[in-house]
Amino acid sequence: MSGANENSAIETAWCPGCGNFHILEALEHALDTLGTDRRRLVLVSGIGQAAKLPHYAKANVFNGLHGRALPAATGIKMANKKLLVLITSGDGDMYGEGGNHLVHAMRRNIGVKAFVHNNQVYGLTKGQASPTSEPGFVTKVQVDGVLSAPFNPLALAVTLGVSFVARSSAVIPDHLQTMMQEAIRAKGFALLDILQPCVTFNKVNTYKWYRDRVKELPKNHDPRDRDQALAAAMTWGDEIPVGVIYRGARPAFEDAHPILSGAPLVNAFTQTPP
Amino acid sequence: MSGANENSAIETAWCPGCGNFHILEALEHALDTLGTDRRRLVLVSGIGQAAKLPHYAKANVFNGLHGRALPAATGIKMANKKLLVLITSGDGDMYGEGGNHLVHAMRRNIGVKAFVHNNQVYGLTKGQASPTSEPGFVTKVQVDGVLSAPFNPLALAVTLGVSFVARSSAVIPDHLQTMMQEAIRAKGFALLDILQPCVTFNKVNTYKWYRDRVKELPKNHDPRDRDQALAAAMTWGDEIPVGVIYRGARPAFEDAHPILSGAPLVNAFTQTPP
Amino acid sequence: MTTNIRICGAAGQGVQSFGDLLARTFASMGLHVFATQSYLSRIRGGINSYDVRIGSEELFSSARKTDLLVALNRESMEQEKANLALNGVMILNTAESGGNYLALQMDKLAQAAGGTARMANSAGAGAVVSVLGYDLDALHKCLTEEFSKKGRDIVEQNLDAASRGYRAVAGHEGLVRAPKPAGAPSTLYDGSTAIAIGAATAGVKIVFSYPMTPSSGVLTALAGLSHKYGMVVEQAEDEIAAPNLLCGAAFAGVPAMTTTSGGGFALMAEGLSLAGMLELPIVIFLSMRPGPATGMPTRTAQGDLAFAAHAGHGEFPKIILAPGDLRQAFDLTRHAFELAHKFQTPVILVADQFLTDLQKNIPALPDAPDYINLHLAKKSAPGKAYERYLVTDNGVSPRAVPGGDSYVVSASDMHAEGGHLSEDFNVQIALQDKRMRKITGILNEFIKPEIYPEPAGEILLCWGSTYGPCRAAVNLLRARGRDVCMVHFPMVWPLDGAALAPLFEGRRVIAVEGNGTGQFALLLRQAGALREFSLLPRYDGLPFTAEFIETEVLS
Amino acid sequence: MTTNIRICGAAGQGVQSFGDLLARTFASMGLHVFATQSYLSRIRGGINSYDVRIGSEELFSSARKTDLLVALNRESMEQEKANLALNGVMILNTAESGGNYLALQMDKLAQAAGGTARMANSAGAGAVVSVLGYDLDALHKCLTEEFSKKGRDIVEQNLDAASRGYRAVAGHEGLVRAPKPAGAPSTLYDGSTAIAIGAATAGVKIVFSYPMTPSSGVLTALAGLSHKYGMVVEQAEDEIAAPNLLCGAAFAGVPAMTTTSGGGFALMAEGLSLAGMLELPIVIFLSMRPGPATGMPTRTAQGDLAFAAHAGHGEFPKIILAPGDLRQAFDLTRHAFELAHKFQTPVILVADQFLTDLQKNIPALPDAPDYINLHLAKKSAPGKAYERYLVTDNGVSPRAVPGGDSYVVSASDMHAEGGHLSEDFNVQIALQDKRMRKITGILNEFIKPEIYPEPAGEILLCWGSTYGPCRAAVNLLRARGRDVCMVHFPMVWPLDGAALAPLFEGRRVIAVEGNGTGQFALLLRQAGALREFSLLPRYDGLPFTAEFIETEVLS
Ligand SMILES: Cc1ncc(C[n+]2csc(CCOP(=O)(O)OP(=O)(O)O)c2C)c(N)n1
Ligand SMILES: Cc1ncc(C[n+]2csc(CCOP(=O)(O)OP(=O)(O)O)c2C)c(N)n1
Ligand code: SF4
Ligand code: SF4
Ligand SMILES: [Mg+2]
Ligand SMILES: [Mg+2]
Repeated sequence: MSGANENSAIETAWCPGCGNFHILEALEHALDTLGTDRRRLVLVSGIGQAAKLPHYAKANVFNGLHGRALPAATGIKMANKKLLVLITSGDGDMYGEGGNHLVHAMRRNIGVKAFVHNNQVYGLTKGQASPTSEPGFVTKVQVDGVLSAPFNPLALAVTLGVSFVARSSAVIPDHLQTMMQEAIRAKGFALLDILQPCVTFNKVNTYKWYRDRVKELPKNHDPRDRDQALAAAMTWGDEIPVGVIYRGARPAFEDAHPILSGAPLVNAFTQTPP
Repeated sequence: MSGANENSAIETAWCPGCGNFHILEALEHALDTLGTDRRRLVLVSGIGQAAKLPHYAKANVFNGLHGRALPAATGIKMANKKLLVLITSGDGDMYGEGGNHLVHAMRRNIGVKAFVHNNQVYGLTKGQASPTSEPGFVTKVQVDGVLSAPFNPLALAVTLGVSFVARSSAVIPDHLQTMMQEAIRAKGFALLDILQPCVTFNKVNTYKWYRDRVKELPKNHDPRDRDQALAAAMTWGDEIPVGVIYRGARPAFEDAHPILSGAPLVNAFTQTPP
Repeated sequence: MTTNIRICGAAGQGVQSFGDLLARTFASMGLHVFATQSYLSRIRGGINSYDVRIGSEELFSSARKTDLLVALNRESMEQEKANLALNGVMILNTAESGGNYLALQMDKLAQAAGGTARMANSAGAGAVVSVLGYDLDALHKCLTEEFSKKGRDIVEQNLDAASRGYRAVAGHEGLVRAPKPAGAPSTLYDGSTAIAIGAATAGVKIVFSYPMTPSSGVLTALAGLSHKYGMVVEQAEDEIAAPNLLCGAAFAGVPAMTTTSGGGFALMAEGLSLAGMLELPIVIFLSMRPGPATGMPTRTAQGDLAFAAHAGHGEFPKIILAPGDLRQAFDLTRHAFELAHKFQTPVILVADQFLTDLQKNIPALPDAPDYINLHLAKKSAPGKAYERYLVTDNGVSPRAVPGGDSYVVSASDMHAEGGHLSEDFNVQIALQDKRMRKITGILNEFIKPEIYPEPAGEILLCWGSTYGPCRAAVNLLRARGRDVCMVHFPMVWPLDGAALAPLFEGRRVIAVEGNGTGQFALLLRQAGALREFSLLPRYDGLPFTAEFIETEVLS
Repeated sequence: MTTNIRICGAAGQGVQSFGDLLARTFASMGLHVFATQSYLSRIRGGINSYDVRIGSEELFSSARKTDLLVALNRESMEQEKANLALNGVMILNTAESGGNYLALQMDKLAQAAGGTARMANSAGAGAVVSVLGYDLDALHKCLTEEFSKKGRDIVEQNLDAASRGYRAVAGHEGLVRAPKPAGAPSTLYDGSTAIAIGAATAGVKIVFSYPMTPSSGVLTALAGLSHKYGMVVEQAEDEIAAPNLLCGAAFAGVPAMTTTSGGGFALMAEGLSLAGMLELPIVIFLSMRPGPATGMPTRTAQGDLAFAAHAGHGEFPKIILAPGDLRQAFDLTRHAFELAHKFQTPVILVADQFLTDLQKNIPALPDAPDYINLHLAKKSAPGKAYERYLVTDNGVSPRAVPGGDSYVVSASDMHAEGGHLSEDFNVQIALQDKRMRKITGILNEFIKPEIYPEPAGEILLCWGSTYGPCRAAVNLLRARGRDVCMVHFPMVWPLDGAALAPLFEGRRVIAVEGNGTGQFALLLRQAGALREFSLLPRYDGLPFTAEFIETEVLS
């Protein structure tokens, strides 16, 4: 493998016990199971603990700015739609700083897979609330606890008719791997919200907390039914449904677009990049 | 009225026949009906045709940057919660450039009233698509028509449990006035999406188009019922429901916040500003 | 000789299409055309105007005074008549004759021709060519071309309306002295189109912009060309997204650009720094208008240069090009992509409302695709791992794109040569030095300023769009015996102070700038190229004219 | 005399709380303390370190070498032992004795005291004071204070752990020479806290920030003080929101601030321009780290000054303050609010990781509320309409806030004196001139640079946080007979070139800057204050030290 960069040689900088390890492992298994050509895989992220993941996998890496994984991924996919463009980034990154991009990437339904490590906290910056933190969550900045309602990315995705909307968790790695595979197989935009324990800064949503609550969607859940999907997306409490919540019927941006639906744009310059 | 600035003397810069005139009129009526003390009213906007409205009303005016009406309004409300802080701005402003602020202002449920002139187009910049443009809408930039799904602000608001969520239109001015009054009376964040004909750049969603479609919500619609609300928010087609879609139960940010719930912050400096 | 025709009226009255029609007509006649617009930030009402200046030699500036004023409503006539030249003539769109103007009921004439009020422009244009002493042929030809797609009837009605306008001012033929056709090129461009063609032929395949006056002309022109050149032109959700999307596209091997104005550019500063760090070739087109904040959306300015030069946190190489005329707009747009790819760093192409809206007839721009060199790496040496950020002498590392043999790794955090995160202090120094070494290479390719007509004791120092007005002003001043020349910079960043200093040594420098502080002169001083200068500023939102500069220099 | 103690270990091992404890202990003894941190952008693992330098006189710089190294793991000892001073001593947290270090099983000692492994720091600190030849009293007092809220048991266990640590190194008392207590103030601050107290006492009531290292310390400190001072400390959804929210708060009459670092600041550039246009007093705290892009999140730099000085499109007055030490951090934070309100324009307060994390004992900062003057307008003259943007000689207009007698109208578009939209060219000139006239007033209040100890033939030119290291370096260099002084600028923008030029005339200037280009020196040159300078840069992410500067100057 001439000139290849063995990323997996890089030492991980996560805390022992962090949920991110399970996500990384599930991703590697999912990619291996699918037989993904790693040369055609681009892992995109912003900044955060989750966002370090691309450095630990075997893949091309675009590790951009905090909150801006989505536009970067969109640019990559537009430029070369033959690439598998997969985002692995944090809840702060994707739902906070990057919130507007999320809305509009989902409106486009561009064929990018977004795996959001939702630990309900800002890990890298040492424990402030994230957009999905539980109301009442106390931190050094939220000294009186979080007052705002948690953001519901899945419900938003359903209202926008996104191709693939699912939830899983680092505490159920096999399920997570399956969801990843499904997300990668789906056309169009895929949002996979991954509940992830942060053992250092989130003492509320622990492994146990998630394990006690995650529950697979019933067999008869119809991901093509928007109302059922919305109901599932809005369920959060003693039970948190995991699985494929919604499958929208809209075409992927790259298939619907009159220019993009032709040859990959990059072909105009190079048929076989080095 | 010493030192007052008679804003209404300013000449309007809208096209004859523009839906904005009806919105301005409805607003004036609503404020008069409520007996609003105009000295305590701040009209906030971003940039766009809609965003010029504050200059034509009798009020304090904060006409800020494109897309940034919400943070400015939030700052004003935080500083002096005794003020009635009311945003009148465009769909591009509030749902496009300002999308992230909308999500997070609604998460806070801060007591700001957002009246969005939704003409489904960028007026001031001469007719590009907005986040709510119909799929297929052709413009000089969207030469092949809009491919993205329209953003649904009302559904998002419902998923976030916002205090007041409603839709009306410039084509039904009386209804609009009532909705404005209700929005102003409600505590917490109010989102009022106002369907507005743009006679110059939107030849699809015309007066007639809206008139043919808007339909008051049934008497038995329960705005306290989240599922009903979501269903109403997601209805768009031959019939477009107007009325109070949702009334969330969350407290206003300024009431829930331990410091803000005390005296207005501005009182620390001046009891009676000049 | 030159003649200036000004069309004025309310927004929505068709000032722009009227002016366009005249500009095309005159160009097709072989007259030299220089057409500029002045409009308000509103869709209807107010007073807009459109100047079509024609001459027997190439023109470089608009004129202050109007030889022929065509007012579409009385209000605009009242405002504009103060600018009428001695012997100037006014045409007013009205039924009431009896003032010091020619009354012309344009919409009535159009209706009489069987057409709609929309054809009023054709009638008005007919009157204009008559008063200027031209015949109807060229106008008729232009109208035929313009409306041929709409069918024979529409064409005929327009031709008839033009003829009726022509006849309506019978007796006043040639009332306004006008230049003779002079073999000027018939191809008329505006700045926006020149830039769009430059980008499209250079190989840009992704355009991602949020609309913002006065940059939207380029965006619209690119959208119009998207099928011809196979470009994806997508509207951004906001300006923050734009440079990040461009970085993604460039990472994957496709030239991409965005278009914006000051406020939008401000939102791109972080992404600009990202392109510097990831060493990605992206091009930002910045069309300036007066700031701060929303400022004057439809006016012109050169007030964002200092910001652009220093925009983005941290230190990284960046190139700023600022074309002076339409051909340069085309050339430098292409060059922007060339330099961005050669040095793997962001390029900002700076223009303003004046240049993007400016219309001139120039020799046809080559519009066949002629892609720039992407400078992609050849296959990496066998056995040697590919390193995206290999430290090299000139600071430029071999750039591969994903999808090939090698993994491509890019990180916005400090990284080692392979692209992966590093927090090693020596790596930081090595990589920072590597990036900054590119500046030497860039300076080697610095585009020399144009000295016009020849070195002189006094220098009108200018950059970007003021080229034309300054050049014309130099002619005016030299005609008065002044020992003055123009020094115009089409490339304004980075600057090599030592190399440029001799240009100014012992000379009096007047910085002609569309801002209040002399931003470019200050950059030169910062670089050590210049010490003293006097400032000839303009920041009311209007473009410089040769006469304005002449007056200020002489005063 | 001075002694440098360095604690090192992996992130998550408690390096910071260990260092904190020592710093407080030494301060309470009346020793002069200068404590700095060096950490990685990760939560666990890697190698972090914490230097506590103590002296019998006030300290201004950290030391390169370590007299006493306490390593919490072997890996960090291996890395750090190269920095051990001659006669330096190492303590390693291990069971295995037998190297050239003192073995100390800190967690075992803590457990023996009946406590948890978390009390290991107390045991370690006990050993440290013993090796330095101090007694246990001060440490015991500090531990008692720290843990009193957690109950008697916890206090006792900590005291016991400390005693056990003390005894564990019996026989090595005083092995490392250490200064005698010297009556230094017992109040220890870090830069973040000094800034937070400055802001809170000045009257800031709204803090709106998105977390970003190394600015989050100030945010966290302000959150901790929010109840005491009645402040709303709210996390922003992004940095773009921040200046806009601040403008809203200021418009409504409440002092507000945000905290950020380079990347976040870049996202604020448009909002900064808004504050300039609306003439609103907002304060942005910018804590620098190395860029471009994400750069080195936990390291220090002075690389964003040129960007900050020119940030925002268009031209508007802006003030940049850059404190040099902890007291100045407090004072200039207050001053930032004063100037912002006096001149109704944005102020950027610039520091960096070095200064915000720096701990020193200084006389207690006055922490009672002492609100700055908001300079609000008195009632407007009867009968005369209030105009928010009245054109005045000094450019400052009477500022009223909504809720009173007058409507307050502010628009980001070009506006007339009343605040409403205007597209009149003369109004544009008048209002732009009015805004820019404020710069004269600001320059009248320019804070004179500090010359230390007295003018000399050679100048170490510095600004902001390099104050301490430069000052100490000057002492080292003068001790070697060098005719050198420090010129330190706590206010760096705007600059009056003519007024400052005499400072440098005929002197050799060495610009000591935490960036690679000499950004401040270039600003001075741009202003016309300075021509030639040589650059002593540092951009590896580490702070300057006196010794580093000394070596570079002499080399
Ligand atoms: C523009 C900008 N703002 C702020 C930061 C600082 N920052 C880095 S990561 C982060 C949040 C991380 O939270 P999340 O995305 O949830 O990732 P996690 O660490 O929890 O995996 C922040 C605020 C930054 N790097 N850039
Ligand atoms: C940062 C920034 N980007 C872009 C613009 C240009 N701009 C002004 S208004 C506008 C869109 C207006 O659309 P909308 O908000 O729907 O208002 P409308 O004119 O339709 O009422 C745009 C893109 C701007 N002023 N600032
Ligand atoms: S801080 Fe939390 S998210 Fe980050 S590595 Fe540690 S456990 Fe994981
Ligand atoms: S362009 Fe449209 S929205 Fe704007 S004033 Fe005209 S009709 Fe109204
Ligand atoms: Mg997180
Ligand atoms: Mg609109």
